[in-house]
Amino acid sequence: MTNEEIKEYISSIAPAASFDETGEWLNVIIESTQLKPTMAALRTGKMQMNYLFCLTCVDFKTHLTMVYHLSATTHRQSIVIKSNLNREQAVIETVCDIWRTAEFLEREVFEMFGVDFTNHPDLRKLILEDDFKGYPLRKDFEDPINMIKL
Amino acid sequence: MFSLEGITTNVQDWLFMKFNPTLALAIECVIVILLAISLFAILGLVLVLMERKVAAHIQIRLGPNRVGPGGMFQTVADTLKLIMKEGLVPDMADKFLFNLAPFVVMMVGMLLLAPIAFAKNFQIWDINIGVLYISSVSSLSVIGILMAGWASNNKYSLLGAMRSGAQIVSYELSAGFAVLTIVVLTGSLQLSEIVNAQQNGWWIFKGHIPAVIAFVLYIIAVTAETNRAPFDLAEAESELTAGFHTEYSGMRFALFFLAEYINIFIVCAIGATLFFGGWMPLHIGNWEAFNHIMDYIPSSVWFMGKTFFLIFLIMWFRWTFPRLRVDQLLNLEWKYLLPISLFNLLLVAVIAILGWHF
Amino acid sequence: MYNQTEILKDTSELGAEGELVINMGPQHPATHGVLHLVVTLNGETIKKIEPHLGYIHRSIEKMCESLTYRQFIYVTSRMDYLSSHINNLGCALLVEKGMAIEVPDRAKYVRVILSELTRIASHELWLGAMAMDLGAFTPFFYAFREREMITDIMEDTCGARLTMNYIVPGGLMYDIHPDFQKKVKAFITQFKSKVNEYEDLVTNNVIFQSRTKGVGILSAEDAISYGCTGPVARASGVSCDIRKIYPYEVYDKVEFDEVLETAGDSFARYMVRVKEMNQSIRIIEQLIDNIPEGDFVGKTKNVLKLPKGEFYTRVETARGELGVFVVSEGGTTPHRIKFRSPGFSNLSVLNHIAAGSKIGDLMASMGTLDLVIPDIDR
Amino acid sequence: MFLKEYISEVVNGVSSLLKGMRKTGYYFAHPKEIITEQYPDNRATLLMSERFKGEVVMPHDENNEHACTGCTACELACPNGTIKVVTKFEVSPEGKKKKAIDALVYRLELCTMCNLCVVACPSDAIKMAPNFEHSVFDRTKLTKVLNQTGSKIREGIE
Repeated sequence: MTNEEIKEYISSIAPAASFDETGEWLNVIIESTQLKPTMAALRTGKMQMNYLFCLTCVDFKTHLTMVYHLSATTHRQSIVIKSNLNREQAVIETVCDIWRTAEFLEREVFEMFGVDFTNHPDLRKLILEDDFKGYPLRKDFEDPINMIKL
Repeated sequence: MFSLEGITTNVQDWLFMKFNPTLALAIECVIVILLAISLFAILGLVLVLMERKVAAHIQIRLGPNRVGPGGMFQTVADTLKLIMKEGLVPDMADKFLFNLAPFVVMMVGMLLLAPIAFAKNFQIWDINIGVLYISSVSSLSVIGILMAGWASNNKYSLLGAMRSGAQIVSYELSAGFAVLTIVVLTGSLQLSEIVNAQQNGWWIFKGHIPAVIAFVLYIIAVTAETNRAPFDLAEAESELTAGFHTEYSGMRFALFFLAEYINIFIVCAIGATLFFGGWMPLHIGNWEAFNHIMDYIPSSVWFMGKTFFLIFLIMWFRWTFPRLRVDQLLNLEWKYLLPISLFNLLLVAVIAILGWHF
Repeated sequence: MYNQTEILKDTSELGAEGELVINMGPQHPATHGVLHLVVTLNGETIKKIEPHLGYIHRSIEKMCESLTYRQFIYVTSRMDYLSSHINNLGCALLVEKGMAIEVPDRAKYVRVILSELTRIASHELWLGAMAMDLGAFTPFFYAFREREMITDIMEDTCGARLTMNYIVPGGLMYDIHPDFQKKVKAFITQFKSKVNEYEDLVTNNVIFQSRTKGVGILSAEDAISYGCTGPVARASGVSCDIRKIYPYEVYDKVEFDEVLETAGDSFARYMVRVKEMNQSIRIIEQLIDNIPEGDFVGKTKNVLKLPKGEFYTRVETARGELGVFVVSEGGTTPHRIKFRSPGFSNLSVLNHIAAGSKIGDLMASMGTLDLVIPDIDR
Repeated sequence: MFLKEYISEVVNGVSSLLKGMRKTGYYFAHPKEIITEQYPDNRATLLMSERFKGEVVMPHDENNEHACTGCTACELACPNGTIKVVTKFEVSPEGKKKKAIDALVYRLELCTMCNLCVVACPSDAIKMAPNFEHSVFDRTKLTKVLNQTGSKIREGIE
């Protein structure tokens, strides 16, 4: 499928989606509320994106961006889905019922960035201790004891 | 010629000459107990060193080589370390049972020493039901292990102990059947008679293929009974850290460790007695000259040589094979070893009745 | 201090009636590091496994945000320390891709040879450790004998045995050792003569086969859904070798087969790794005599600045697909860096494949997942 | 039929086990295959690769001169803050002021042996040495000053 076809296809599911083709792959930026239906359609629809190979979050100081790298083991075409979140109230729906690998990756993002995944079956801290305060991978995280500035 | 028989007779004669019979008997008891304990200690040191050396050479290593010449005193140093270590008792453990368990395991080992013929006429107690005695007493050791596992108040220990219980109880059967084949061939439960019956050839040669099968079954079953790899599920350090002795340290751990090696020694000694003629030298048919030369080697050397050969075999197993899973372990016993040993017993009975053995 | 009733109350909250909750790790002989598994048992049968991570989390992703593009490569050696060279390569590829740096052919060849040597070394260590998990101690030492030859080659050429840091953006840090080719050939001869030992001791052993066959079965759909890569996914029949799909360096010039098995059990994962070692030998044999003469490092600027944008590269480490995702704001340091580590995804499948089996099977399943804890924690 | 399968299963299993035992038995009986290196005893014959990255050293020649200009390239290249260059101004006989190093402080306990400082050095003043026996009883001993006392920069190095 060419990029144009993919654009058309995604626009038919999420009309508000915007596209960015400057990078290696097609980037799709969609509203956080529309993420779940788009993802479900990408997985089960004609794209058959069955392989979520990277799920992460980026802190742009003004907002957080969830980044999903999707690919398919059949046609090997990759696209990047992005969704901007509010820093203070980062809520997005989970995709771990679509791709099982998202369960652990979302738990990691949850503790490192403070993104709340609704409907996640087991949203607990995975790496940090349970009483850890703050979100270490955010840019404004400060830890005067353990962080050494050179 | 050096003979242990002469020494024991001399000692007994001297004691009975000097003291009244009761006192002499008491002194003999004390001597025997001291001998048994020192045998335990020496065997522990030697066998641990042997295990480490065998393991090292199989694994293209050198093994202990720093303490003493060739690492000879490594185990002595280890023992010293273990004695000096603090013996911790877990907070919530059942203290009485926790402390008792290693001694129960040791005690079983000591009891089993009694009927073993170490050399010609050198036996603590030539009981006429020797084989029965051995098989009944050896099954007691599972109580010590269960006790240790339960009293430690540790989940790993409990799992290990339960595994060990299932394992020892089931492998007792095929070990018993393997022993029975020899009893059928000999027609006696007395160990001295079993040895004497092998004067003109060991049972493993005289008993045709069934005796060989019985020997293989015996070795497999006793490897399992002594909780050695590939049947070391009770300890299984990659699964249960250390199994039933996870919580033990210091001297109590050393006792468990020692008991493991003593048990190996004992089962190998019994195996050597039953299948390889105990202290009996290697005699072949009517090669008179050859048999005469063999007679010059002291009987205790024969016995120890055979026993250590079997011990080496068991160590060789340990350092070659992966561990079985717990259900496969029971499968092996109930689906393979037990049917084969039953069939084998039948075969031996036929051979014995028809007198087909040499 | 706890008193008895308190402890009893605590355990009653942990599991239902008849359940036994044990902590495997952080210090446990089979978890190879500080992995902490909370295992819920019913007798010997596993009901649930919950991994608790983070005992050696060093926040490499955060650290890299304050390191320049030359410096951050060395930190990645500490992630998956058994394939550190391939981690370094992935990062260097990203910088080269972002800045369009030309890499000389000589560097490309040497990078591939070293990557494959690293892969063999990693699989050798895994083979020994996995046999040890199943209770066979001896193969560990035989495997280490061959691995030692590789670490010696690494020491000669890269100057370190484990955390090489031999790759710089644009090529190699310095030229290969004069004895490099000779030593690699000696290793290939030794490896070929000794590889049948593993067959006698491990592969054909009836106990090993019964311990691993049909244990920890992972279907192809689940492997993809859980994001499994590397030998774990290939044992389930999922073609996922980055070297074949997205060839980097000179992998498109060499002939080798992507090893695929269909059974998806522990034995298939074992076989994939053993066969992969032979394929790696095949790759090395094709390249070792043909290393072109020339520069070992291309021309680069003194200060590396990645243009604004997002970059993603992936390489095939010994454990699977390592993805490096960098968000650059145009400065000398990355704005955000994310390592998509293969071990993290492979670990997440553990509960799925081991639940319902025996404790002994957990060792077989976990052993064949080939977990390296620093790779998971990062 | 069942019996045939059963027997062949037993025979195959036992023969596979015996094959393994033959292999381990071979190694047991051949002590020549032992690969143990008895480390502290073989110090005299132990060959370390000349590239082995053990610690950073600064070579001095027979006149106690080194090649470090104090340009702090190594300090900038180091990812961990291992190296600290302390500079001073030397006054030459002609009265010209010249920048030179006072001390190149190297903290071994922070060093990860990544070799980036050596690569960054424009005058090849520092290099990696194949020493690996670094243990000391006091951690402060790991902080070293690489230039020797009274050393100065070699002529002709800018």
